[in-house]
Amino acid sequence: MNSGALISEGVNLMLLGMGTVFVFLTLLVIVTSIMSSLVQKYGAVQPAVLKTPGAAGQLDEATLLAVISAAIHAHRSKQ
Amino acid sequence: MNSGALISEGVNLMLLGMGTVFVFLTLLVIVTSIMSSLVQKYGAVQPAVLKTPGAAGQLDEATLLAVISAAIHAHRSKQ
Amino acid sequence: MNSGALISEGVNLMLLGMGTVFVFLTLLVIVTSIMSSLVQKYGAVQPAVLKTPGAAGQLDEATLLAVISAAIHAHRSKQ
Amino acid sequence: MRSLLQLFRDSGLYQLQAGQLVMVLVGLLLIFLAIRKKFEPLLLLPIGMGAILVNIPGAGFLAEPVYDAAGHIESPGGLLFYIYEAGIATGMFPLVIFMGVGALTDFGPLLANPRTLFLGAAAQFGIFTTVIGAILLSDIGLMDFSLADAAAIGIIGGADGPTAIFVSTRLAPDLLGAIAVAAYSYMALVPLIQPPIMKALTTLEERRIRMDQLRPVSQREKIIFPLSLLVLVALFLPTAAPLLGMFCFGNLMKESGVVERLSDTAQNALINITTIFLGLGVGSKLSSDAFLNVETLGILVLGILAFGIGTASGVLMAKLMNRFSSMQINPLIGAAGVSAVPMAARVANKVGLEANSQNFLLMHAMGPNVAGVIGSAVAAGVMISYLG
Amino acid sequence: MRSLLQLFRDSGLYQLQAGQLVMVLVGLLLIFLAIRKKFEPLLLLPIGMGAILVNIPGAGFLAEPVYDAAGHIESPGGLLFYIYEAGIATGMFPLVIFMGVGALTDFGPLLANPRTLFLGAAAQFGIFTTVIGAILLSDIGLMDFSLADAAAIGIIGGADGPTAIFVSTRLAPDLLGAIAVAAYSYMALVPLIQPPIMKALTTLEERRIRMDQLRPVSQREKIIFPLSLLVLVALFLPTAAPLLGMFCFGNLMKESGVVERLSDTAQNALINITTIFLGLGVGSKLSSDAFLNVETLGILVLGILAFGIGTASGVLMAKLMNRFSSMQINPLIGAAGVSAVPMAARVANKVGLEANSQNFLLMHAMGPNVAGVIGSAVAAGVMISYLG
Amino acid sequence: MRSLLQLFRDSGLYQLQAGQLVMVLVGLLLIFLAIRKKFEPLLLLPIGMGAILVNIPGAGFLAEPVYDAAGHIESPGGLLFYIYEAGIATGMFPLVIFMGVGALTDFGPLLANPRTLFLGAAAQFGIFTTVIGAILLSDIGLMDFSLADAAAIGIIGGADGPTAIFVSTRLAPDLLGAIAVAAYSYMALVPLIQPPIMKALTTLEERRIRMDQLRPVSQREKIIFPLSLLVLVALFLPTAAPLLGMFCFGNLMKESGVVERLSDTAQNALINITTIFLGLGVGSKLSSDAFLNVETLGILVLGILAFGIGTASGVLMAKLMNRFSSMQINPLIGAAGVSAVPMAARVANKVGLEANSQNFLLMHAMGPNVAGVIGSAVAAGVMISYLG
Ligand code: NA
Ligand code: NA
Ligand code: NA
Repeated sequence: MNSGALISEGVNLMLLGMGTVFVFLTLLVIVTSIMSSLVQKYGAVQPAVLKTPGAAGQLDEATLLAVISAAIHAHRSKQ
Repeated sequence: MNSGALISEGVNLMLLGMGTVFVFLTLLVIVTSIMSSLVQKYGAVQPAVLKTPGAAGQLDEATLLAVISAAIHAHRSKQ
Repeated sequence: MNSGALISEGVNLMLLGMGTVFVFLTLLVIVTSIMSSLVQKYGAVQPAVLKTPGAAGQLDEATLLAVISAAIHAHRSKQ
Repeated sequence: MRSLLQLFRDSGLYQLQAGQLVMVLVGLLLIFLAIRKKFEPLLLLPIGMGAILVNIPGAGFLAEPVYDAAGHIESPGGLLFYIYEAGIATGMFPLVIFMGVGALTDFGPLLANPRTLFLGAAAQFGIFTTVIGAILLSDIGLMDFSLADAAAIGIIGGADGPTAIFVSTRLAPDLLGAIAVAAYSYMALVPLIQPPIMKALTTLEERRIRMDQLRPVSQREKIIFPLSLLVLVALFLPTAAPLLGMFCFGNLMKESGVVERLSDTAQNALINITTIFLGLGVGSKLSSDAFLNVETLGILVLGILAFGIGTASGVLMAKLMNRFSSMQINPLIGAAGVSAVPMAARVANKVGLEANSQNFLLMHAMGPNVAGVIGSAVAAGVMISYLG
Repeated sequence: MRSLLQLFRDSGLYQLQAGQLVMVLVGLLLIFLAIRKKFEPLLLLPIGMGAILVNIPGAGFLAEPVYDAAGHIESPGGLLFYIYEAGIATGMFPLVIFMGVGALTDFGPLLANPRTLFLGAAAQFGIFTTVIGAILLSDIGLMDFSLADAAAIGIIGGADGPTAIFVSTRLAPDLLGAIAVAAYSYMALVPLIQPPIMKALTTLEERRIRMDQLRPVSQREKIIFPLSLLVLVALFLPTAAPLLGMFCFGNLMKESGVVERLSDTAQNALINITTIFLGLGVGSKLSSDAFLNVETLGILVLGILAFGIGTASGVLMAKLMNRFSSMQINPLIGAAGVSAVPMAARVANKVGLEANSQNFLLMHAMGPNVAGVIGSAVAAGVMISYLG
Repeated sequence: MRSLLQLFRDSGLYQLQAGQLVMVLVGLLLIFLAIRKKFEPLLLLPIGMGAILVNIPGAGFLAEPVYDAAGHIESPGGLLFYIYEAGIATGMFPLVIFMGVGALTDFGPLLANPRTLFLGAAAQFGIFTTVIGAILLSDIGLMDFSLADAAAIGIIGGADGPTAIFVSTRLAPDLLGAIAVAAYSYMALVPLIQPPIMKALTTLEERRIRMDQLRPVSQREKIIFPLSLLVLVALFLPTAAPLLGMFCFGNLMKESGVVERLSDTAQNALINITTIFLGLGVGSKLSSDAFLNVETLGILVLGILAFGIGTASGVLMAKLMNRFSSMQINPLIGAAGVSAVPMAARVANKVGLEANSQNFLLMHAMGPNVAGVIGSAVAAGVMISYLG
């Protein structure tokens, strides 16, 4: 392509690139801050969340099956 | 294939599979038991079996050549 | 090829091979000896050679660029 | 402008479909179970990550490489494409891992009490009943499994990851993802699945049975055993040779004591590297089309069935053997015959201690435990020979 | 006689061309810098060795294999051919190394002060100005760079080896050698390139700014962060998923704490093995035709420009942020936004100590430092999406 | 019924041929020698295992993969097929191992007394006389060796495993199995083969010769040496560059001291992983047709001849050098010139102590020992250049 076009392409790439970098990292700042505040707020209950392996396990097995069946249902209904 | 055939195939596979598993592991039980008893009986002579590296080595080199020549002869005569 | 030729080829290979091995290792003896004597002679100045990282670095960056430009110039002029 | 559009078209949001979103959530669930619940994290963490990566629209992790006429790469393939094709489709990774497992296995308890091999044999019953179950499910039209599919699903009952993955690559590659996830999830759930069955099938007296101290096993026996096993495989079940051959090789490296540096590498660097890539590669089979269908539910249900039946048949076999032998076996160790090394053996020990706080069954349970590994590899060999 | 001639014809002397001789010297120079000056020796030593080997006439390190009709190897290919084709052309090696880097990275400082991500973003400005620079150079006819070439050159400013190599394999394979050499050389020169710029753009008062102690970061935050980053990448920038996905995977293995053996292998055996072969493979691109041309000079000049601008924009961004926030940032840590982990952070700390011997900025600089890794991976994603 | 037949047809018994049975026994013998007699166990154990696996009828370890039209795997290949094709046919494994050997080698003793390089040169005489021997054997019609075969057989006299394997892959792939087995077996038998020859060719006085303490060698010499060697190879013998290049690279990583983590991995994880697969791959060449023929006997006989002549010429060279130099050399260290590192050096030391219990030759013998490695790599280069 002619040089003019090439340069404008370059400028294009720069605007697009720096724009994306800033938008993306800004998003990351927001998400991270929210995440951290949530963890710090509810982090205290963590011990409570921990269950006896047994109970925990049963729960998870249930969850596992439940989540996946739900997922499948949701998916099939979409089709 | 039609469902009936499929089921009978499955039963077939089950009989064959469990049969093989049991026959094979029974064989393994027998072989292992024999091996163990032999090792425990003749295990004592082990020290005696150990030779000075030199002697051992000469022996093995001989063995190595002997066995292989024998093998080759046996093999060639078969062809 | 007929056996005579094969044998002479073999002799050829032997002369060539042993010749190369000796010539090459002789060269290596010479190069190594020279290298060692040089290192032992100028090894003492080593500390002096070591510069402050900063200085050293600047020097190297310069060297790097210099050497490579020189190299390229030499190369292109050859073509 | 054009370029912004381009970027937006490349963006996940634009391309994302419900199925992929769901699979990303499934991947996150697996990672959650691996980290928080310690569900076989060595496998489920990489598998979950692979599931997420492969479902990122436009990331091209499964892209196939394009070559020009001269055979040079024009556009390179995706990471997971290379991992799957080179390591899993070829069967290399499961075999290398099996070698490492062999180098980590101690056959001592099995050699001290070879009869426990029968327990490892009985527990494979779960595999084959599950095959029938899978066939029936497709017979009543609920699902659609071929005989090969059914066999691959059954092997979940082997409670042995590499074996299940190896058989799946041979018999039912499309089900690989679901089968591997089921196998490892249920191996992690052994402490929940087995105890009720074990208790239901045994009396308190039986659970209290004491077993005599195991005899010490000489190193020479440990060296000769893998070789004997290998010869038997060579003579009678060559289709099981890849799995059991590598297993024996690994074990021989360990027991021979003359190649410590190789044995050590097989147990660490090599098995770890392979596990990372195996997990990612297995996860790459968790695409929405392959995983989000009713068959997956069937696999999950059949898998737990297989575990349960395997556990039961192991226990019942032990009780049967007690009928015909004076030397009593605590039936709890029969449950360890499903393998799931070493979790199942620990479970047997735990349940035993509940019945008698002085009765330590762990070492006794290790025998059927490793026997179960051999048993399911043999079953795998039969299936491959029958259907491969 | 014939044979002597044959041997002589095979000998290097007979075949050696000036270019190859020069490249052997360049290889020796890189090795010298690696050993004596500690210039990123982990990469420059293997790269230098690869450069020497590939330029030995008649050694055939890049020979392509010849296959017979049946597809069997008739004459095997060269070592570096296989390494390059299997590991670099496919992009495998940079991605595996990025996984290892992830397993070696601690996001704690970044999580304690997320705003430092903006510094990592600003520093990427060096990348894109360099792209313009490269285009101008070919515009005035001095050199001949396509837009893709320009982009690959710009990424040198990312100060991140694997990213630069990965982008080059995608956008400008022919420039890979020069770009990698420039990237690693300048990463080694960070202690020389950055301080003057940092001092020129800051007042003594600014360099003396004290930053408050970072808050402790919980393990749970460290576990959730890579997953959040991964989800964001999946949603908004899939073309960055290969790099950042593997990076997050490695970091998750480390922080999860449930797969120590995998994390340990990823940080040691695996990354070391890959580094050895990556270095050799990159060196194999240092053939005289590919390296001994004016473009290489351009790349070297543009590369240092990219580093400089990246440093400057990081510092200026920090000053800008101080305008709008009460919580002051020492602008020196902005320079760490170019990544070059951990060297750039050490430099910021060092320059800070010169201004105030009680002011330790190291931990504060680690935030923008790792942010820079993410930033340049994002920039790489944009370029691949725009030009790939 | 059909299925039972199927299983029986698949069974080893049904398919087993005498040749395969014999080879399984040969494999077991190699494993026995490796474990009980400590015959180079690092190689002979995996080789023996590979020999057993490849001779299991119906196990398909050498099966070639079948691809469908779209280029996807229809039926996967066998484990040993992939290992051999990817690692041995390409020459990758021997070269990677040679790099590791380089990282394990200390050139100090050689640098302290460079003249010992002549001993390493002389010992290669065994290689070339063996070539003549092989040719004569086929000349009298006893066997059928081409010139290339003869060369590959001769290299057994190099007493250097990776070199022998590398040359075989290039010149005589069909003989690879027998050559590798012979090379490693005789390296293990060095303590038996050498002493009688050494004593027969030396007087007690000569064996008692004391050599002066070696001078200390600076790290800088150790760093420059591999680079000098590499440059000489580049200039005069490029066909030896793959072997010696990787050897120098490994040694440079070790001596440079700036890449410990790479050097450590090259000496451990990487060389161990490669050794496991190299052994299996070499063993896969031990099929009955390839091994059970009179040529194998010839290779075994010629191999030991090569070792003997190499030992003798090393000793005689030392005596010759003593004629022309005041600085006396104990001729026993000449025997170490065949390499077989470090066994041959230990043997020289042992025989020396028998003659004079105060005369420690070990360090002096390490010089010719490593020189022998270089010598046989040079010889390999000549052969490949002459015949390749
Ligand atoms: Na099992
Ligand atoms: Na960066
Ligand atoms: Na040698």
